Amino acid sequence: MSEHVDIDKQVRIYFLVFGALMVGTAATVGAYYLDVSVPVALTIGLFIASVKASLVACFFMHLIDEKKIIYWTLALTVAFFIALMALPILTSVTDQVGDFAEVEAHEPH
Amino acid sequence: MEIPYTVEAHPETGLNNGKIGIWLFLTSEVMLFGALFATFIMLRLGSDGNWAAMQAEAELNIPLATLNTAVLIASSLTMVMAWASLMRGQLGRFKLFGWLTVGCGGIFLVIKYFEYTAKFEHHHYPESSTFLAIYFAMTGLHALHVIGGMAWNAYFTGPGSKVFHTNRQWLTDRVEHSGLFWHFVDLVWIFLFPVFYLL
Amino acid sequence: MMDAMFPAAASEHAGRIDNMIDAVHYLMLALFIVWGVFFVYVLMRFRASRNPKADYVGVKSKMSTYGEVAVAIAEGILLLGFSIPMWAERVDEVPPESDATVIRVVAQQFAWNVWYPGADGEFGAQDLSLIDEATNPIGLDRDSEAGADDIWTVNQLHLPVDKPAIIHLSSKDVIHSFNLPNMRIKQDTIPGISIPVWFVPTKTTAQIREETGNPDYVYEIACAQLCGNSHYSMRGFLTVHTEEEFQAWLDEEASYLTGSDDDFFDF
Amino acid sequence: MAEPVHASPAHDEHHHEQSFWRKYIFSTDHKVIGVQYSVTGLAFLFFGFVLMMVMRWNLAYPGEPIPFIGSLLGDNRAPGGIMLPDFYNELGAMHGTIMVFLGVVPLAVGGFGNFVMPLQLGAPDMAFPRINMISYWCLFMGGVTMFASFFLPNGAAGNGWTSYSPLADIALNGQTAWLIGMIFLITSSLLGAINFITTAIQLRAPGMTWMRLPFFCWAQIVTAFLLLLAFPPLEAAGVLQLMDRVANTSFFIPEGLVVGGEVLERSGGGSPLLWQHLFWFLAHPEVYVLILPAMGIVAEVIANNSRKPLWGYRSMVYSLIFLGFMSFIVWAHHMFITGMGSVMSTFFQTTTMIISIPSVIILSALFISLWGGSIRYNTPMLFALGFLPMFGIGGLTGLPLGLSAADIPLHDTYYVIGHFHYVVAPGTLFALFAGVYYWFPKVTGRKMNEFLGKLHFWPSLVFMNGVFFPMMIQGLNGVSRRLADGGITYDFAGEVAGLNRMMSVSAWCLAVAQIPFIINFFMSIRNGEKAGRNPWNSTTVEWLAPSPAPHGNFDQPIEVVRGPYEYSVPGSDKDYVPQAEPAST
Repeated sequence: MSEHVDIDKQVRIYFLVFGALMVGTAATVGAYYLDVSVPVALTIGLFIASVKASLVACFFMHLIDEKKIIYWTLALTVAFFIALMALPILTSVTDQVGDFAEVEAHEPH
Repeated sequence: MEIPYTVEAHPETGLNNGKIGIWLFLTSEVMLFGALFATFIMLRLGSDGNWAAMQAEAELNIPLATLNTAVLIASSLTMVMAWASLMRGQLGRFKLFGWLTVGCGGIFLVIKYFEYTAKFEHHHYPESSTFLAIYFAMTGLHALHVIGGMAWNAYFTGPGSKVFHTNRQWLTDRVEHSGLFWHFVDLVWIFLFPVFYLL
Repeated sequence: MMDAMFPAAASEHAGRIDNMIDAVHYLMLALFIVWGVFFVYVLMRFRASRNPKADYVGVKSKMSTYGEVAVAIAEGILLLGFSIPMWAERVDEVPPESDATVIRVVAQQFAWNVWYPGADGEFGAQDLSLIDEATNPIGLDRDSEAGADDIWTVNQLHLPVDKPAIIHLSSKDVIHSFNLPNMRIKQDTIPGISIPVWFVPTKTTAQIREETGNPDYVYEIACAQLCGNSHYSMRGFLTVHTEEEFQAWLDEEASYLTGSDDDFFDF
Repeated sequence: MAEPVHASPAHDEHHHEQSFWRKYIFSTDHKVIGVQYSVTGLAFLFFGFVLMMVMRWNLAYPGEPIPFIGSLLGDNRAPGGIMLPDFYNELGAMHGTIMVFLGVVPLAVGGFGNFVMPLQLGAPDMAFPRINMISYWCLFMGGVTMFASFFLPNGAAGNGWTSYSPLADIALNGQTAWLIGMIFLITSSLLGAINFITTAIQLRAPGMTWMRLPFFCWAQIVTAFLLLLAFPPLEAAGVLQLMDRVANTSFFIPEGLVVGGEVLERSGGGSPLLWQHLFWFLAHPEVYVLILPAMGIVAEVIANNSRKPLWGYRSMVYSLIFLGFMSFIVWAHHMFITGMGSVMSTFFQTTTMIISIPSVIILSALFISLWGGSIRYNTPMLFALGFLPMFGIGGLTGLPLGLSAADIPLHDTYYVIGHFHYVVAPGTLFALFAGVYYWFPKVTGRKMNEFLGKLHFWPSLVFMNGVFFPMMIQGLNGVSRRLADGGITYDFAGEVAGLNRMMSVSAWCLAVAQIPFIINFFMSIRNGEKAGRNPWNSTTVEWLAPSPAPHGNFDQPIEVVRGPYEYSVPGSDKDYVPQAEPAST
């Protein structure tokens, strides 16, 4: 970061972000005890986690005010990350594969 | 011989070498944990609905993990405050926040240790189920990162901080870079916590 | 062009796959010849002793761009015209099981267990705890509903000619690959899942022996995926019969069931 | 020499004396590290080659005792000198692993990348010299682990370099050591990649804009990105497989496996295909990690020895970047016959056909660059020229394998082996030899012997083809790969089994053909013809440094003023204009 940044203002932001992260954590745990259905819980949980992660990345890691070359590198990583995330889908969704349900696995004893 | 741009920023990119290096390292970390998350999703999708049962059987301790999340978030705050103190030129406060960060990492690991031993006491091992396998793989790798980050921070807070008097900018930059790593480790935990304990 | 190199083709789709491989090789050859001729000419024409002063600009024509576009078009044709439809036929257009010979093959280190449903056309249940390498390698439960008349063999696959064969492939231990070179069929067997392959054999073993002039010619089953130390010898046999011969073979196999359970040494 | 040899640079004397250890063993100088990488890479290439020669004995003469060394191998490998199939599998797996991860990558990326790239950029060193040193020592540790695994009680890993689970999960051989070795090698590559990219971004000399970058540097940058982003998934997969082996987890093991008649006591729930996806997510880009630096070397040597600019430099650079990008989304074309549906296979064969276009563009541009040149046939040029048709064959034979329908009979046959060996052996290796001959004067200050170089090239060219071309024929006949007896168990393979002897003899002759190189290499270090700064009259920046270059590289400030390949510029008095020399008006 360059020298002219008003560090006192930054510190105030850090404490605000810290508060928001704590609230987010509480909210995630709270939502868990609400006992909602799995898809809703997944959506809420991952949404809050993404918001928290963005807060960390943007403010603690200064991504909100970063140089172009780092944005480019991260954009590239995101592209390949998406390809990587396609992987579990490819592993589990193979339309040719039949089910093997008839084969029961009976463990001995 | 001097390597250019170790401290001062490159006029074109506006960054020094270390900053680019640490971000490149973090991109590879993104792909590393990404592959593990992909594995997690695959195992969960392929579990034929047994996932919730495996998770319940593993008896993860949610209050402890919540506490651990709070500890890591607090350590992120102290980390960034350590850097801010250096920016302000306050060596004493930097050391205070630096050791607080390392200490938070230590608390996190101690809690993690209690969590792990509780699992082992109940004979929940990585081999017991795919849930426990990926749980131990990911949280274990994360814990290794915490240890690495602690060592890094401890060096700059302790012996490394002598440079403050000769090359303050260098120290500030290094602390910023180790902070980036530390925040990334925190960021990974922010996903690990709900994914394993709550969802 | 290259048919002489391929193993004798004996399934309905084999010819089309061979033609496609031929076509790709024509494209490759054309490209290689164009590059080769250009290359040899350039090496002679522009050697330093003959051309002491190099030309700063070099080639000005757009020929290479046209060439690259042509390659792209040729690849597009191979892709859209041949490969994609042929693959879809392999994996999507599996004929109904009622019109086909349905068989299971359970691969293991280092043999192919072939499992026929028997007279009732239904497979019996499989129970891993019943597995005995000598007497029951597939873990067939003879007491299950459809299991009494099931037939299994080791390394001996028998099929009737001109009728689609659907083979459900699975594996007991590691990944193997079910390779029928004459049928242009190859499919990995992945433990934990069952994958169907299908093809229509068009030549009986007797016919292929006559065609090749080799009285000992056999259709072989090879393993194409490294599966352990005896991978190299994981050899099975496919015999293609006429419909009547196939029935006769099935009846004969079934007759062993009434006598003894042990049909391990009957091949 | 067209250019006068500069007097020995004065500032050498200002350097304080370093101890032998700091100077040559734990050096942070990118040139020393580059040489360390190169020597390690060459040594492992030789070792991997020896493994292959032993394998080829069993392929040519299955079941016969191995001459000379057979009795030395021990009863658990070759009782009575006759190779056991398990030992064959070990040799096969370790040949692949060593050639790829310990031979070509250390030489092409670690060696040439480290030595040449900073010089070409006009940089004093790498951005992180100490990380550079750690990266080499990680590689070294990985190499030691791999090498030592041969002496484990159950031998080295023998599950193919692909290490497919569940076989690799349950195998009793040295797979665990393989995984630990791989984790070292991956760490080394990651650290190296970070260093390369940072150096290229930050340490280019003034005036060295992106479009003035030599093609070799571009190739190294794209390669570094591939390593950086593709290797971590394999590292993750390696950790998971390690857990499968030592902690009895089931990441890659489904429920209900029966091994040797016994039900495997595992929780199950994993997927063998997951390993393949994670593995090929790296291993396809890895192919480009092998080939891109080779293309970079060939581009440098061809521009220099045809005395004219590269044709279509810009489109080559864009093709290169596109190639690197696309290489991340083609991986599953290695997995067509794992039970892939038509949607997935359509996607992956389409991307595979798309990725072939930039390769064709780069190769065509290299061919066309020769047109109008004034071609000098020295040893580096011969190897670079040899690369072009050999890589052409390797690339073209990829086409039928990339089309899923044509892949059915060809998959996992010797056609595949022939294909990728054409890419890597007469392709990449020829380019690497070109690089060794080309940059040898920069490393040692002396040129290698031309006669021995040619004696190295021509037999190598002949025997390389003698080894690999018959593989195509065997592959079309359907002979599977990784068969310990070369396929004689099978009737259909028997027809072409005789080719095995020809290939094996070619392989052993190929070994003999390397003798001139080895002699030349060691002889020229001391006795070679002295080379000045710029023995090849080259334009790029590395030739402005003294040969050998001192710590810190340059004895004059470097300011780049023009593109990298300004050869035979009209109106110039000599046929090359260095990149970093003020324009003569």
